[in-house]
Amino acid sequence: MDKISIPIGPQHPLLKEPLSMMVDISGEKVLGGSLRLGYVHRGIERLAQQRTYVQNIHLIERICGICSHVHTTTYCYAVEALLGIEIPPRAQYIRALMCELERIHSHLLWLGILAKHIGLDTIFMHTWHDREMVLDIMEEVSGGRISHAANQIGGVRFDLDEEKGEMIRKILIKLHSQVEGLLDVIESEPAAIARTKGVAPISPDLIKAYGVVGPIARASGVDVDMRRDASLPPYDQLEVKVITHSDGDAWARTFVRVEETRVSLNLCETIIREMPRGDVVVHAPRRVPEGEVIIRSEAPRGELFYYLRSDGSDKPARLKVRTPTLAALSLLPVQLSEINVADIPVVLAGVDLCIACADR
Amino acid sequence: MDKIKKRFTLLNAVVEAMIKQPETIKYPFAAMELPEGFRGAIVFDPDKCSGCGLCVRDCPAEALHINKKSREEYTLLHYPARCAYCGQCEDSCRHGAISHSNKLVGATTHKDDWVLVFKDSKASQE
Amino acid sequence: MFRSLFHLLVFPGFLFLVISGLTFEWLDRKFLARFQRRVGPPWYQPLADLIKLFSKEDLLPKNANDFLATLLPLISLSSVLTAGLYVPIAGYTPFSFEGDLIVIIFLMSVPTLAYYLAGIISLGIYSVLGGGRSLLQFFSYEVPLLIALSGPAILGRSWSVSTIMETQGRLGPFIIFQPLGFVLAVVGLIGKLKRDPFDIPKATSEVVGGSLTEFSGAKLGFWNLVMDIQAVVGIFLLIDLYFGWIKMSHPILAIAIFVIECLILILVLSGTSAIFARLRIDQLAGLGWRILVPLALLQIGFVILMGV
Amino acid sequence: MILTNIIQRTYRWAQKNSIWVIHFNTGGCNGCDIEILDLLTPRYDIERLGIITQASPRHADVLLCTGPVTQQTRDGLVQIYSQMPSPKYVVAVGSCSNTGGVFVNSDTVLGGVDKALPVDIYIPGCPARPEAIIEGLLKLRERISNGDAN
Repeated sequence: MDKISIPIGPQHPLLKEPLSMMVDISGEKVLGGSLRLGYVHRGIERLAQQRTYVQNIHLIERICGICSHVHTTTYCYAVEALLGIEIPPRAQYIRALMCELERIHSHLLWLGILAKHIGLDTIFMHTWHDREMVLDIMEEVSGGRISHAANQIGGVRFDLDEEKGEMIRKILIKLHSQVEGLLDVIESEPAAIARTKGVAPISPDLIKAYGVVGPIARASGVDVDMRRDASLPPYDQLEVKVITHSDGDAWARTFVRVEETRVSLNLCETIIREMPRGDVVVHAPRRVPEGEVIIRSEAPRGELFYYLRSDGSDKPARLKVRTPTLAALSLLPVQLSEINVADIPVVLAGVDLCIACADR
Repeated sequence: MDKIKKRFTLLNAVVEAMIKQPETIKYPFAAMELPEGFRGAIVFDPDKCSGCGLCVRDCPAEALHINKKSREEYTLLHYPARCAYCGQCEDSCRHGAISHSNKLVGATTHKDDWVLVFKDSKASQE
Repeated sequence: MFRSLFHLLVFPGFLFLVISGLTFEWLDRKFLARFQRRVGPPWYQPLADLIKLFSKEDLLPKNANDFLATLLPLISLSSVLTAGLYVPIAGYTPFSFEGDLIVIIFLMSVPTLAYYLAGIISLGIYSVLGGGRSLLQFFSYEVPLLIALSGPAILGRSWSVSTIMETQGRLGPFIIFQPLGFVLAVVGLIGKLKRDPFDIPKATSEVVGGSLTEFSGAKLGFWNLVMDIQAVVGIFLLIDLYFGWIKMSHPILAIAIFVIECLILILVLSGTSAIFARLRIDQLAGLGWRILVPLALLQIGFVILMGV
Repeated sequence: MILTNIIQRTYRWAQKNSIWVIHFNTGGCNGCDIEILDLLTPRYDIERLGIITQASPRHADVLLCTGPVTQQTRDGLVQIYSQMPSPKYVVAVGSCSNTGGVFVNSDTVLGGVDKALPVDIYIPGCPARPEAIIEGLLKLRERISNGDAN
């Protein structure tokens, strides 16, 4: 059969964000593919140099709408490290709570997208409905469903009272049973297993060669988790269970993400239970002394890396963000060979693309 | 036994959903419920404003604009179509003059009509 | 003359089939919505969709053959409407003759072939892919479907649907004798209608809109109508062949039973699409030839033994 | 005369009650996109208002844009718009696609969707809440039933 190239993107039902792929196929077999990035390049790193540290919080929140909070958290930790201030433990715990809620929301969202791509719309609807509970919590405590604006330099914007803590705990318990059900489905639903098991396996060597992080790496048996490894506060005081799987295929990625949701739910409960009392914010000056700093944290998609250099003014001299998706994207053409055309959605979903993160 | 039960989780969920009421909100046909802290439309208290312009300085989206003739004569403009609804102006204001209400900002057909003039201090004095 | 015209245009012809097709689409979407905890569309939704499509601009790619692109949905529509004329509805069949089952099966296959051609002539890359897939899928489901449908014909000793129904009046509904055949026929019908889990030719995430990606306006409206009418004709046929005609003292009671049987079958179809993931084309071919065909042959063997 | 009037009114009714939407992210942050996807899910379920998403631009009536228009996506946006059959409408969802939002002054961002296409409805918010999007689409329905289009 002749080789044909099918374009995927910039507008394609598979992609929620613009990305252009040319996939060479022959019949129903994929021979290879190439990527074109840059559609979502908004010049955020350069914009950040023109704006003050305070304005940058809100700019950086809009790097990505799904993992918005972890971006600002990492940025704030970076600025606070340069300023030499330590935020109160309660603020650290609230930041971590939001991070974990965001991870749950991101993973559930991802699972829904995967299910939608393989034609299981019911799972998409049910997980996204469960996800609404998480969004409800985040909106109730911070005032925004997607962009929470929870952080400020020197702490967080809001405090949790007993009543809200109780409400969160109630919702989390409800969510727990739903996630158990999802786990049952991905473990035993034959159609879902048939579509994901053995699809595009990645070996640990390849993961290390491409520098892929996050759930994809963990699904291939590479044990990295910045919550444990970078030990940003308050994760140094919390026990984080790192989920790994040895198969490295699409099913293993699904399994790892759903298990991580469960771990995050438990972590949320621990955080609420052990949350120390006290202030949630300390005063931070607007001008940041000269210096440079690197902060790493664990976003829902993997390691998030921030480099910040200050020249002593109220604007950063350089802000560099390395997001987990970029590494995963570089692995995509490798995965897009020797698979079936019908597996393209599974592979793409398995990577958990966040092009807004990758392009910035 | 447990395995068989797991196998039918999805079917169970589907049948349950069929029997139960749908989870859809009634929104366009009924009033919506927004939480207390939701960051919606900007509200402004002209009496408290001192015209210092801190909110304008910190706004990340250039949604606030101040036309200042003198200390007492100024106009504060707000462009809802630019606003990021981030709450920074509320944080930056030292007098509590500007804040978010939990009202939704409605859609419009002409975004240029949208500039909300908040305060014209000269006009208010006259 | 007037009677024939009434049969052609109103019942069981054009108007009845269009209305029942739209009703089927609404019921299907509503059931699916309820399975997914949603409210679902209002009753007039399919009608509004259809009228809206007729009011839209009709676009096609520059080099596409406009004449064929117009002709293909019309051919498909006329063939499914004709098939609808021969399928007894609640036992009422004005045009019955010996061998109409074969005619129905043949006419029901026309839309699939037209769908394939529509994909090829509209020159979009996804359309070509979708068209090719629909043909591949055709080869996978059609054989088990044909074998399964010949079960009632062998048991009824006739290729006429109304005769088969009469035999069922004597022997009892054929679903009792060939439940496996009924399941296979439903699976084949799902394949024919390109519904989830066999919606491979029009899988949104893989080939965008399948063959119909480049169609818009009235042509798309006709195609949607074809799919709906194909679905109701298929459902009526399965009900006729497997549940038969239960003789009732009152005709209204009989019609009510027919409607309830249809509703249950629609519920089964919607439920199937709600709980199954889409198969890959190789998995479908494997399922069709390795599992469905042997099972269908088994059922036929059983039926022949019973007939002897 | 009366007949054309009736036909026109029927068409308007149908167009109003059946809005097929295609969604294109012109370079946004995902926030509005997931809120648009949220509209399909049980809590908001816009199918009850006759709105469904379509994959192919040829099937769509409304182009839902999210995010600021970047230099890279502008051509794609115009191309998708040109593939849609008329009458067609454009809805800009979120502050970014209204005016550029927080990305104002960026070198690679052109600004709002109105820099490339005529926009019918602007929906503010960052991200726009699902309720706000529903309200905007209802406003669009009014526009359709009045027969205004760009």
